[in-house]
Amino acid sequence: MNFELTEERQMLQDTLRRFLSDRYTTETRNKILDSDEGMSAEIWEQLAELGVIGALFTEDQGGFGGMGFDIAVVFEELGRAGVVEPFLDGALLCGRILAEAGDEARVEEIIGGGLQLALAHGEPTSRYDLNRVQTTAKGNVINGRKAVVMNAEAADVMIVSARTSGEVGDEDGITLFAVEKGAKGVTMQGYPLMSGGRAAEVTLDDVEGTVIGEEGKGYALLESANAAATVAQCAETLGAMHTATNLTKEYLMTRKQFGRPIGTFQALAHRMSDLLIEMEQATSAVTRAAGYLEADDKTRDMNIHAAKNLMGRAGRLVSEEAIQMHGGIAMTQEYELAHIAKRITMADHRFGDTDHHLEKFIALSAA
Amino acid sequence: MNFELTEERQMLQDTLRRFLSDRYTTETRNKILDSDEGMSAEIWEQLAELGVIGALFTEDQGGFGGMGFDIAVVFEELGRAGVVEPFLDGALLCGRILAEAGDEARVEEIIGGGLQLALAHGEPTSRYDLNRVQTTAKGNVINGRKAVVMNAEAADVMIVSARTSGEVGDEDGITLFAVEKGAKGVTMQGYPLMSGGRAAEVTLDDVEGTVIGEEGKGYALLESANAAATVAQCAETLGAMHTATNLTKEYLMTRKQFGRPIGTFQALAHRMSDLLIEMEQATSAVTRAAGYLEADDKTRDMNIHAAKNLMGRAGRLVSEEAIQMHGGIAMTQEYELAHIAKRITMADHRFGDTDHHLEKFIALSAA
Amino acid sequence: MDLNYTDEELAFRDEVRAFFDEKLDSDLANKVRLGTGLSKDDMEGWHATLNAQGWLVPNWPAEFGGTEWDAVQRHIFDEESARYHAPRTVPFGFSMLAPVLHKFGSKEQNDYWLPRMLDGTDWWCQGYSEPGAGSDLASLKTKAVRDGDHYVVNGQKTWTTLGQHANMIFCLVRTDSDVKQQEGISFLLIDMDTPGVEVRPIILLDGTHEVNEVWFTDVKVPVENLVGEENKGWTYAKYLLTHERTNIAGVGYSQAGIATVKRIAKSEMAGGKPLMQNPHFAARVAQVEIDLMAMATTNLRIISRAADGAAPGIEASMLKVKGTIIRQEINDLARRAVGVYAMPFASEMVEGSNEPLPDPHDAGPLAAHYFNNRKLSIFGGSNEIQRGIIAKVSMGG
Amino acid sequence: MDLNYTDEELAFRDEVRAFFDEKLDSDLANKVRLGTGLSKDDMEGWHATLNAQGWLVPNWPAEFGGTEWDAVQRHIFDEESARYHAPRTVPFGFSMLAPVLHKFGSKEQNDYWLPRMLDGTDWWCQGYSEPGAGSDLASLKTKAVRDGDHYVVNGQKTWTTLGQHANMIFCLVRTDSDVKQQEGISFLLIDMDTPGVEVRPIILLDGTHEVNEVWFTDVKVPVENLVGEENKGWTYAKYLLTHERTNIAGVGYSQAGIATVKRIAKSEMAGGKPLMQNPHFAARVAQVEIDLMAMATTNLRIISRAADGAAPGIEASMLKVKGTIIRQEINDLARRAVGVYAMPFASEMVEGSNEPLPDPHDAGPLAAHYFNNRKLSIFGGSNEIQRGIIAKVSMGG
Repeated sequence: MNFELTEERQMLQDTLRRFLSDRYTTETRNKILDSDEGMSAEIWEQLAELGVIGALFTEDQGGFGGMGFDIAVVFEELGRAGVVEPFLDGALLCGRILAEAGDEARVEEIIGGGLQLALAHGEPTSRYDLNRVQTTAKGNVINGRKAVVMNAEAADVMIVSARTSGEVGDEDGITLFAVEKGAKGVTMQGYPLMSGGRAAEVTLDDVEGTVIGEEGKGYALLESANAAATVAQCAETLGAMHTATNLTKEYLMTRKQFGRPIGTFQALAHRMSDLLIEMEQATSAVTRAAGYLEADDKTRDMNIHAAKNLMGRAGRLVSEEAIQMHGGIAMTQEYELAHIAKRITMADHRFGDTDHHLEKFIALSAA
Repeated sequence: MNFELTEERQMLQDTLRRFLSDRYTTETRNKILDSDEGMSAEIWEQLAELGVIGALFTEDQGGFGGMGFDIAVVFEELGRAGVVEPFLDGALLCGRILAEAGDEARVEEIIGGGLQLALAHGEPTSRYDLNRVQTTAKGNVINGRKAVVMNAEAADVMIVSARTSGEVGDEDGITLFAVEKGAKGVTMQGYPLMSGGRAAEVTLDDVEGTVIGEEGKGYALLESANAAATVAQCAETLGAMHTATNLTKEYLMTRKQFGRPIGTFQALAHRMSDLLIEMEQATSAVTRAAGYLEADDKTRDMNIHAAKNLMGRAGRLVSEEAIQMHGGIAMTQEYELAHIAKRITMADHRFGDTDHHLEKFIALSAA
Repeated sequence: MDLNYTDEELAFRDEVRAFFDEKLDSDLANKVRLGTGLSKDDMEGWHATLNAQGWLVPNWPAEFGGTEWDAVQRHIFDEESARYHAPRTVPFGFSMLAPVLHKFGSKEQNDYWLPRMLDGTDWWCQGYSEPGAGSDLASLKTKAVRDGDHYVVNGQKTWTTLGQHANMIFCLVRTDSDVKQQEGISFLLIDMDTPGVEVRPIILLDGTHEVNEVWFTDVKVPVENLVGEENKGWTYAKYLLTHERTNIAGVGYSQAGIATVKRIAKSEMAGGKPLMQNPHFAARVAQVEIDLMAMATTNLRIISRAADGAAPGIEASMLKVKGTIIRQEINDLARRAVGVYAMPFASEMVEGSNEPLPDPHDAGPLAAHYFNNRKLSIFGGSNEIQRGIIAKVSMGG
Repeated sequence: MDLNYTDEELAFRDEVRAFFDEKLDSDLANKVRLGTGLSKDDMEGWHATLNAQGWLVPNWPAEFGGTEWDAVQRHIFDEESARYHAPRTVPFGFSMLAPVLHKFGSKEQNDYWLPRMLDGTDWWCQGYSEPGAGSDLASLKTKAVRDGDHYVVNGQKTWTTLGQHANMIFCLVRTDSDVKQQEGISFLLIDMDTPGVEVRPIILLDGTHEVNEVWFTDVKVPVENLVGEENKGWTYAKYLLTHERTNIAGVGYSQAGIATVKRIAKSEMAGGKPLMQNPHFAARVAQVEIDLMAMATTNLRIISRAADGAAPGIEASMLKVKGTIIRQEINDLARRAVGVYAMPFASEMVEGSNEPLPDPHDAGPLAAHYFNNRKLSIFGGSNEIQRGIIAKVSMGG
């Protein structure tokens, strides 16, 4: 048992933290948020060069990492800096699917930073259930509607899930298709997201795609990529929570009222200490989820469910308390915490929320 | 709409509060707790004379009250003073059953303070479910085991529920029997209770009883008496919570540390204010449960479930915070708060706990 | 004690309902329901509707247009108002400045300003908070210096709600810097069209423009716009803060909010069943509902006592704290309920555009409301301030 | 990073398990499991068993009998110990006084007292707290006045755990009243058989006799029983308080506690089904379990760093707070789980009698434990004190 980062991961962490604290200021981010694209192609390329994407893939896949701890290191740093570029969806989630399906060419492009991807899987009535697919495909022709598809507008290729057999809730019979940008029959209603970046409602009307992996076997690819993405989401949220607590600590000791730093008032001091305790809990939850990503399915899933549930609870506490202890200033859009708090809260709406993972944890516990 | 006590109830409240604060001191109670009987016959008689029992019955039944607000006034005062004598079980719960069954003679004896009763209904595996009765009766002959029967040893008459038809979980087919003290075939394992008073495990081995009300129709009597008893339990707990918060307020302003009353330290001050807010909530919950005891079944039950759930949560907060804010002194048996805190907590184990009533509330809400 | 409405109270409720049925435009109600932001015209229109009915300023003395409703009637009006999704009246003039004028203003001031409030001539905003002062209100720095028959005002106010619509602002200003903080403050009425007044928007974290900074540079204010005596403004300010706290618990809003959550959760599917049937979600809803039932009764207990003359100080603080906790919890439930559809962010929609979000529940920008309503426990005396008051008063410390 | 045990660590765990399998008496383990109170003989017997194995004082320097286990090994031992329901060693001598003697005691003191601890000759208790001092430990009033080659001690200590079994007490006493509070304190070792020492029981709210008052009336203590220098006792006291906090998170106890709750909830019936299948109860258990999983890892992260030499001050406070919250939450779950059978109160059973309670789950007096363990967040530096430390250190205030 050992809790030290390897030298390589430590280096990656240091490099990222330095780069992002230099380049990814609140001002830079606010400009990106205000832009039509909701992301910066330049930042994407620079981070890809620094190895952010390569770290998410194994050597076999053309990367230099790919383990749970690699993912955690990368996304904790992206979360700390509040990076809005869609590495989680575009690179990790979609990249994992393609890598596991053996699509070496596209994975190489992803790692090089030259390919934008989107996963069009969730639907208006599927909520957080991975197995509910009503979109259908006959042969290569897809029809259906996909909900809140991250990075849809920018994607060169969209991975679309469709049911080729079975019932709405079956795991079997889901097939993944690659749909090229500009494919006929695709319409999008795009919008910005609370947490930055963009997504779209995607309607597929007789759209042609090419099968990824085996027909009817898409669920396994989705599940495995989803596990890695959930770890990444937890790590990203942990990073954002670090920023929120650091901003709050700083504020409490800078801001004075009635002649004293407000952090010396006992009520706030005690609440701050509760946040710090939950930060330790959150750190441990992410460590476990990352460390067991390569374990057997039950161990992996127990720890991922536990982590996402705990992050949901601790995240809510941290973002609400950080805002409350700041007071008015934290309510303004231009202050760093505003974006960070939205990131933390919106993370609860991705890959299953607090209750969803609690239920899954209970079910696995009883099994 | 009107939130003033009637003159009669105000007088009863004043009389009880004066009597109990004079006579029912911590020392008196500790003596009673240490006694073999776990109760004082003298206190029972004196309180009966003051009208504590009469207030629980309508004029038709020979009393002078009997409404939800009468019950609430009486039991809030008993709870404030931490009275351990079994008025809730012996007088209200059993008395209501007999009154509704039309047993005027026994009700008169109860109101006079001359009859001790016990309800032997719950069983080792029934938990908080009112309909689970495995004890059986053929004709008048009862066999079975009853769990944690309050006041069993002292009771002149025990009201025993037994199944005369139907399945374990049916509401129909439960019959109530009166079993006289010393009846053949009754064995008891008695013990003191965390909250004061005594109870017993009761085994019935070919015991003869006489039917109360109609055969097979005992459930309706139980349900109605149970509703009134739950209101009483909530009011009693509210009274105990008042005592807990008052003791805590006093302690916080008396006890000094680092040269200041500890109640002036902001962390404790803010936590105290949260307790006071919950006291208002608890007061309202009890007001509603009492005020709707005579309403239609759904309104009555919604408000009783809501109250018992809220009292479970607020009670836990108040008793735990009162102990924590006191520190070591509250851990000692001889300090008033020790008994009061146990009362509050143990109330969650009577007539259904926090979660039990939450579930019932949800079910009724959806209905 | 009796928890039921009397026949008279029921008749009053019918009257209120008939009014809303007849006079509340459904488009306007829908904007309120969705929380998509009201235009200045929307708000002024609703004020005019209420004024025509004689219900715009229930709490004013009858001579100036008050309704003389008792506490229960006011509660009924508030509750129905929320249930019908009627707009809330803008409180700065009607509920904040007016009581100060009634109590401390001159006859001329009352006669001049009050009718202008009622007929919509003036839109008032509030100039209390300053940057860096936070809860320490009395530390304000905006200065007013007497110069002949004018004051000259310099300084900055912040968190001025709806200042962008206002033509008048009432301000606390420092008129004497040589005495104890509280003793050098005056209460001024300032025309925002005076040269030197500048309003700058503050955009909140949900993208809305609700609050503003107001800057004063050599702004000339006629001395007749001083309320009461010079340097006694702190007394008037405190009166304003403690006097007028109608509907502080927000019971009606919370009831409407829970209804929305339940409606969503009955159609939103989770694991193949309506979310409302999920025991964990149902438990969250039930707990809040139970707390809200109790708070509604607490609110009635307290306001019915207030009608009898008892002081509502500490109780108002309790209702504020619990009321905001419950409202914020309901906002949290709402964002949970919609699942992935909490994520889209259309600040245009929040601000009143007609571009619909892709939300399948027609429930408005719920996540934005969740963030926006974090303000409830911060502005208007933070919950920490309220807790301090409760502890101090109740423990006599 | 690697969350798995190495082969060496697994081998060590097997060794520990083999020891418990062979040497831990099942009656003794059952008493621990039920929490029905251990007799003095029980505890002394277990100390002797551990001592024979060489595992009584893992943290001591090797020369005095320490095991030189690293942090992970100590964690494994603690975890298995809790899993097997082995008694906890009585910490006052082994973990509290001994480190002070190692660091500040004379060679003679170490040579004399340490072997007597190991072989059970002495049972130590602690004389720190005084009535009315609470968290303000340094305000202590018990006085020691030098008189030739003795000190004469007068005063009173309280909350002295297991003082009824002890023959020796280490005490903080005031030896100079004319200087700053912290500077006039000395650290004395007192034989409890000396005339003038009186132990009076304090009965806790669950009916147990765990703690005591210890009164001193003209008690003569030889000067060679002074540890370190006169008036430097505060330094030693702080060292004792911060140095030795093994197992402060109580992970093993919590794991055993959750196992008990689950066992009960699988047989307790609610609404015709095992309670464990009730979604609300299952949610309560799962939340605590998830928190405990995280805390177990926090604990390992922290102690593995401590082994590398990092200071465990603020982390120890964090583990104390979270650890007690979790343990108390599990106590609460346990009392909920048993339903109506939480109510019987048999203090005799808590105190080690054999009269069984009517509990159908063979789970011991769970409600009594719930109340007894309220002490966890009060004694040994209350959670409020810990929160103060965390805030102060982390914010540099």
